Amino acid sequence: MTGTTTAPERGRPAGGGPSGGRSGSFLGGRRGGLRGRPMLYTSYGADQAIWNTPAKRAWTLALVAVVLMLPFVLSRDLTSLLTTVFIFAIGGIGLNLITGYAGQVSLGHAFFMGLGAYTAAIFGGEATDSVVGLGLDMAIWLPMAGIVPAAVGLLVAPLAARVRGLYLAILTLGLVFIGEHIFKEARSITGGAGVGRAPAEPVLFGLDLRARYHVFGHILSREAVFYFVCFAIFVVMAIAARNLTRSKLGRAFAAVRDRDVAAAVMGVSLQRTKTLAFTISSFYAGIAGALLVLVIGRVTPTNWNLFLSIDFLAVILIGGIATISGSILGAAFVVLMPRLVSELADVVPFISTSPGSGFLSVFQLQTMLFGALIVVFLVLEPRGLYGLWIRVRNYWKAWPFSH
Amino acid sequence: MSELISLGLIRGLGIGSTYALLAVGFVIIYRATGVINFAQPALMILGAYVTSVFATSVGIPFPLAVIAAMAVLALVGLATERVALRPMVGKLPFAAAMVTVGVFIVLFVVAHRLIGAQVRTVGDPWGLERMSVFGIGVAQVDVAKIVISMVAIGAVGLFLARSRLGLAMRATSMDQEVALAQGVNVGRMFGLAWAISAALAALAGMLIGTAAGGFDAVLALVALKALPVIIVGGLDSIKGAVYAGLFIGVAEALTRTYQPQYAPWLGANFDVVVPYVIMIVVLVFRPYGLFGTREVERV
Amino acid sequence: MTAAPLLEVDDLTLRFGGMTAIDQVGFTVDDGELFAIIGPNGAGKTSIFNCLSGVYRPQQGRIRFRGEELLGQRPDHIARRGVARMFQNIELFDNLSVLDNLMLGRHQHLNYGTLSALVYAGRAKRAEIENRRAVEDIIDFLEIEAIRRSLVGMLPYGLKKRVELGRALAMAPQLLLLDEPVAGMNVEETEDMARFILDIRTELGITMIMVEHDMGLVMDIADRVLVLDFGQWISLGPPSAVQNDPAVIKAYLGETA
Amino acid sequence: MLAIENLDVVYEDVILVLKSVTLEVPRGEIVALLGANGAGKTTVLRAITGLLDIHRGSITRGSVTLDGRPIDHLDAPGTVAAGIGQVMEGRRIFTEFTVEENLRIGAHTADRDTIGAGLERAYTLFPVLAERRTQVAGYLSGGEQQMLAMGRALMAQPDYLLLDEPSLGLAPLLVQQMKDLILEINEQGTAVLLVEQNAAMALSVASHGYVLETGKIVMDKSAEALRADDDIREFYLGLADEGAVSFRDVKHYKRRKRWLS
Amino acid sequence: VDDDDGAEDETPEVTEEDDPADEDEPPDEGEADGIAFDIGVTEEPCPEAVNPDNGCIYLGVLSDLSEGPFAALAIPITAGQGAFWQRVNEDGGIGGFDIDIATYTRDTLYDPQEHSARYREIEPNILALAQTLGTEPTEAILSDMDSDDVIGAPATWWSGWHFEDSDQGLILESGYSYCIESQIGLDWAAANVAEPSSVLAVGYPGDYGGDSAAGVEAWAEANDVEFAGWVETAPDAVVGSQDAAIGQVVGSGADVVVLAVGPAEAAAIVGGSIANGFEGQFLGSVPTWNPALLDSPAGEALKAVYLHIAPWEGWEADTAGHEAMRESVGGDLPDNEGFIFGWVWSYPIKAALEAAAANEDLTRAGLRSAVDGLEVDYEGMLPTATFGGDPDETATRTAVINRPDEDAPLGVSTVEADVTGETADAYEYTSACA
Ligand SMILES: Nc1ncnc2c1ncn2[C@@H]1O[C@H](COP(=O)(O)OP(=O)(O)OP(=O)(O)O)[C@@H](O)[C@H]1O
Ligand SMILES: Nc1ncnc2c1ncn2[C@@H]1O[C@H](COP(=O)(O)OP(=O)(O)OP(=O)(O)O)[C@@H](O)[C@H]1O
Ligand SMILES: [Mg+2]
Ligand SMILES: [Mg+2]
Repeated sequence: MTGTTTAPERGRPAGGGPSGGRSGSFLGGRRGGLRGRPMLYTSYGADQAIWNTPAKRAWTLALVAVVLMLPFVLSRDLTSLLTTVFIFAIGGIGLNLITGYAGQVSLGHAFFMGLGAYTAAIFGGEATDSVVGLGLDMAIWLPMAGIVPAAVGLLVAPLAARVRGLYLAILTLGLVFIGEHIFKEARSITGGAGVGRAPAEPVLFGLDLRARYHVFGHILSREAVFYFVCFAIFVVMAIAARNLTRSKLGRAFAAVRDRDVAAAVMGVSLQRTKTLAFTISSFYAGIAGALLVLVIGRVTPTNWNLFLSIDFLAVILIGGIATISGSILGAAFVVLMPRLVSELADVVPFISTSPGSGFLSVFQLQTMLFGALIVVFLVLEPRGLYGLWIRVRNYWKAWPFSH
Repeated sequence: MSELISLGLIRGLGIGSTYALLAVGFVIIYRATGVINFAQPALMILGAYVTSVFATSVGIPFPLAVIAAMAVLALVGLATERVALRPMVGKLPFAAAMVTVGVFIVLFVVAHRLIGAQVRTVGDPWGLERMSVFGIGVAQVDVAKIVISMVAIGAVGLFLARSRLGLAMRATSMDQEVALAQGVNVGRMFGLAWAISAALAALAGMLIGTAAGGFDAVLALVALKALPVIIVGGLDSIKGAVYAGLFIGVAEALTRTYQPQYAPWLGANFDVVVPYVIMIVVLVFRPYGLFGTREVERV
Repeated sequence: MTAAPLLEVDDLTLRFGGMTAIDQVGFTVDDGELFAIIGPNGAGKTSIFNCLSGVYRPQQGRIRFRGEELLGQRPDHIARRGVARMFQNIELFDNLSVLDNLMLGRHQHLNYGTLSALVYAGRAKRAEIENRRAVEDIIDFLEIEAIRRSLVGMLPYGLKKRVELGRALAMAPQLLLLDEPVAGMNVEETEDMARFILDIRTELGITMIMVEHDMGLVMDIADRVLVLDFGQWISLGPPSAVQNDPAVIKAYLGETA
Repeated sequence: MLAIENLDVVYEDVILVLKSVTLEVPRGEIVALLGANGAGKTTVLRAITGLLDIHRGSITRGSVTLDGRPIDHLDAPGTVAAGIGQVMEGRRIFTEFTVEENLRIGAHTADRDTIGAGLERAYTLFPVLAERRTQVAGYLSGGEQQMLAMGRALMAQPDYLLLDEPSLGLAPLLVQQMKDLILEINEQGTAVLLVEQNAAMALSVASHGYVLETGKIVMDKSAEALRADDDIREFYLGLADEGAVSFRDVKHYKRRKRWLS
Repeated sequence: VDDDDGAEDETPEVTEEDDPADEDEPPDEGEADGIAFDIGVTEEPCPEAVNPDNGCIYLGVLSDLSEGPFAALAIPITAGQGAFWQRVNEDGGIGGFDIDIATYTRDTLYDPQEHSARYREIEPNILALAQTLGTEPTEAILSDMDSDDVIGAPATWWSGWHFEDSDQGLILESGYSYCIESQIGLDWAAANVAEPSSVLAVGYPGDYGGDSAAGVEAWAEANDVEFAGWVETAPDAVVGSQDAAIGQVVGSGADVVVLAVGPAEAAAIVGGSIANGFEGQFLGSVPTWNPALLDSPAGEALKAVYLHIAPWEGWEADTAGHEAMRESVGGDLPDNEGFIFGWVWSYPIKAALEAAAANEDLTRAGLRSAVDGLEVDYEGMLPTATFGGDPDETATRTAVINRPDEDAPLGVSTVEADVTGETADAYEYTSACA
């Protein structure tokens, strides 16, 4: 049996590449990625790794280094914005797992995020006259913020697994509306509509994340401290999701998405796979919700509405369906774009920064651009930013032979 | 008893028939193009606005204003389809649905900009007037809603079932390529579906905009009620949209009349979620709604 | 014939609304046999496959596989019992590579849980690599090395059929259902497919049921042939016998067979 | 005459599927187009009927003419109006329509009188359809669906009928009937371009045949000449010199034949 | 897990800092004319300076300026504030500085998330907030404001702003609270319309409707009148129509209904209830009015049975403050009363800036400490107010009763000004009402 395989050329997958590739074994080398032949693998393990080329590894390391540097150079405000990017990326990955990978369009993400935020607030928030709170450590409330929504996802899944396509989309939309009603009514937990409550206390292993710390002679603002924590959580969750998608479950997700009857005949349990997708996605949503309200500063029942769900659909559609890196790009886009627009507003004509004058307000411009970009992206590049990135990459790889 | 009829049944049928109107718009686009049109709420509120402009600012007679507004919105629908949806033909329905979300966002901003922060009135002749039906006092506007919606839906239904264009539209919805091969101009059918649906939305917008305090742009979100309606009725069934719209309207009205008194523990404004609760219950028993066709699962 | 047959179908009846697609059909298939089902369009051949693999729920009847009742079981359970199939209209996962399609066939042989999938180390990693080996064997067997990483959607029809066969083989089945494996193929491609089917039988020893309209192929390679018409059993026997059965000629073959 | 000259077709801007294809369908004749899977037969039909663009394909060179008039710029409705009808691969009837609605939609471009005449013609050609005119088409058997598809294509009274693998998946008996029908339709004055895998059937009705291999026409002969050709006999008709080969005796090695044109 | 998150590895090496001062962002500290300042104050003139020789104090505005539920009010509120500070600048500014609120005006849509994001965006550049609209959004940024030493004027009449517990002494409110408002309104109605036997509250949940309803309930209890309940409703965009509220109003049999909703909703409830045979009186909280309602189908009903409560007098009143306000727009009319709100709400910040300038300390800390004991002169628009004392003594408890009137400038004319009420005066103010 062959121990080595050579992947066909990285461009368009159609047609046959060089076959066999048995010669690879003569070259030895334990790990894949021999110099000069980055696509040659000498073991299945190396072939299946996430960072399977030296270029990918170098890029990733450089990126991580830059991300770790940023809070030292950016303002607190921008640091917070980037923290929001990580949180949106976590939520986006969760939605991409169920909608992108498993093909179950969910408009209910906001509901699960809300559940996460309130679970966190119950376990980690402070009790007041009007709301309950246990004041526990983040090491407890953060996992709980994922587990409880996951459990609710598990409960909802049997019904959700029965309905398909756009029926499911609207069913999950129902969750958002019913959830909002429950959030408004469960006053001892949520504070009620128009009032809300303070989020969980970010105290991790006894360290107060809202304080400032000296690190290597630098002073970290509270925004920076929280930034690092969110980044760490994000990295762990992104890698876990990536692992999931290259495992048998990832393939099962895709199979259920593309042809569910055939998948079942292959031995994939539809019920189990959909349930799993729902549960895991809700876990990610819960974590994202719990972290997001820490950036906002308050949990309110009306926050978890259809528009939040739509933001996350935009994350995965603009970023790229069924890719983890796409979810991250999409999150960056959705979070940073409005800010960019407001920075640019001064130079765009007809846009007013003061109310009541000008053709459109900055916010209206942001919203409109957001809507228009969703349309433009889906029309021009159905694979989203990730697809764009692949195109750019292929262009440079083919250089100087590109036309 | 009269409360039951005037605040429960008639009000419910009134609002329910506007839901049905909106739902039929959703169904027409869904059947022709396989897409759920999330831009419908924005089209609806633009319809209310245009009616208001014609009837109150321009000052033409109200019925003409309504027809003119429907025509304007039909053009908006046509244009939207041509610009944003046509390129999505043959792509994932979910992606196309997301495009309509993008369109919604854009049109909603436009509606906000046009309507402004102040409230407007559509200039309808009914106001808060009441009339007597079989000795029971009911609001004229409720009767108007029922009659106008049902006439409009009936006309559209007849068109789809009987006319050659109707047949071609249905064919388009089943298989675009084959429809093309029969000489059906598929693009034109898509445009037609959007135009009809937008005109119905405009009509619904006018009816919903008759609220005593006038309307503002955010009232558009009321159109989302049509989503549980089309699920209960079945995404591809016009008949279902009508029955479910009326049923949900009445259920909602009865809930708001009696729930605060008899089941206060369900919380304030429980009627808002009633359509969704009904939808979930229906889906438990019928995953394709009451009248929807089951997707054929043949291998 | 030895011991109990591999598959026993009894009194199978399937109705859609008022229409009876399968009407009290019964037959048995022995271990190692290449059994064929033929019949006019709409006779219910594919429907029998759909009942065997759990996609349709027949109203009555019994399907015993190695003595175990399959009727009423979910498709994924039946797959685990060792029944694999090819579909009449190719049902591959177009957005996945050939490799991933075949790995999906190994789904039930990959025994690790969600948590270890999230970590992708130890058990999960080992299982993936072991099963990858099994898949590479099949790639070798079907001579599709060159297209391993191609997206299935981009492949020509003939190769897709072969990949679909590979995916079914990856399941390491005991019973393989082939629904019109050579439909739409020219003579040359048909010959290739025939060769693979024969090799599967001799080298892998897998029992097969084949539905096919290509009489040349059926008569050449099948051991026994069941003929259906309008859901009803009309004939069963070795190819030579069936070929000359007047009922079969009238319903199916026409004067020139 | 329907003529294709030096036609190149490309999918997704990169995949060249037809290379300089030239073929002719004279008025009133039956012409067969043979070829292996993926050779590009369906693509030829799409190029004629203006259905390429929805498959993201385009003509990059050459021309399609109908009686000397170029038609390659027409969209699908345009070609139907120009007198070309087609039966697509895999029947593709409207399963939720009744039989009669299916037929009516075929006459979408025609006027009222034509519809009446068309219905009458379809029901005389296919009596079985007349029996089921109000039934939902999805419940017809495979053969009946194939007939319905042909009837639908005839509704607009085309001068040319394009058939894409009408025998695919049909039982032997039905293949026989299909053959007779094609001849009958042709006798009524409609020219037929018959795309087939089933070379035996195609060559028994056609007067002329083309063989398409990986996008190139490699043979262009009368049907009679094709039937006599050794390569055709071996690779398309499955007949060796001593008659049919048994599949049991096929040797296990690659024997792909490269045609020289 | 094989991750590479260096962030967690660093945590053990950190040491908590004891001094919470803003060492990480050395502000452009400076001194001008002997006045110390740090963040949000520059020696350079404002972008569109009235007095080019002055420095500039930047104030932020976080408001609902386009698509949020209160945009109709918020836009004129912000315009009113603009006019107010323009006047201050034209009078020479404060302590050698002009005041700019335009540069850091942000639209936050009445959304807490947007509010805190925008706050963080402008925080490094502002001295204080000239406006932070909405209770919930303001609460979302309160703890940040606390650690940043940023004070602000609210655009909400929540009772909690009176209390140190709820606002850390950072929020400088003006006028009564909704809770007092409804009590004064009921006191007045009992005296001038008819003694009610049953009162009902209808409102949005939370700081607005909740606060108002708490006042209604307290009033009913104090006067031994039946409290028919609190009907919780929500904007039309959420509940579709006010039919639910109408049904409950009609069914309640109350004599007086206090509304704390939006203008369109108020009109729908009043019109709908009357059409369905309700015969009681409606009192509307400040935000329930919009002049456009007179043209709505409910216009007639409103004129018949609706009275509007306001914390200060309408457009035409005869005080020095009103005079200056009218002058600022040169005879034009604003869209609605929001303009007056914005104008009045600006006085406390002006007073605080003046006090800080007088102390020669325009740093944030200096400004914050100037709040305690601050006296605010409203040029007659409101009684003089004092911050930092016992709310039970210092809270404003006067109101103005208006009625709809087509001929009046903003659709309402004053029925009675400087209204006080027995129950309202006696109300024991120890914590936020709701
Ligand atoms: N899901 C279904 N719903 C309704 N009718 C069905 C369904 N599946 C199959 N049928 C009907 O059952 C009958 C048998 O169909 P089946 O697909 O088994 O035929 P077949 O023998 O495989 O024919 P072919 O040779 O054309 O593939 C047909 O009349 C078909 O229309
Ligand atoms: N939409 C498309 N995009 C890309 N490639 C395509 C597309 N349609 C067809 N092809 C490719 O073009 C080639 C010719 O396809 P075509 O369908 O014309 O072949 P065919 O001769 O009709 O085959 P078959 O016998 O399978 O019907 C094939 O290799 C096919 O993969
Ligand atoms: Mg079949
Ligand atoms: Mg073809």
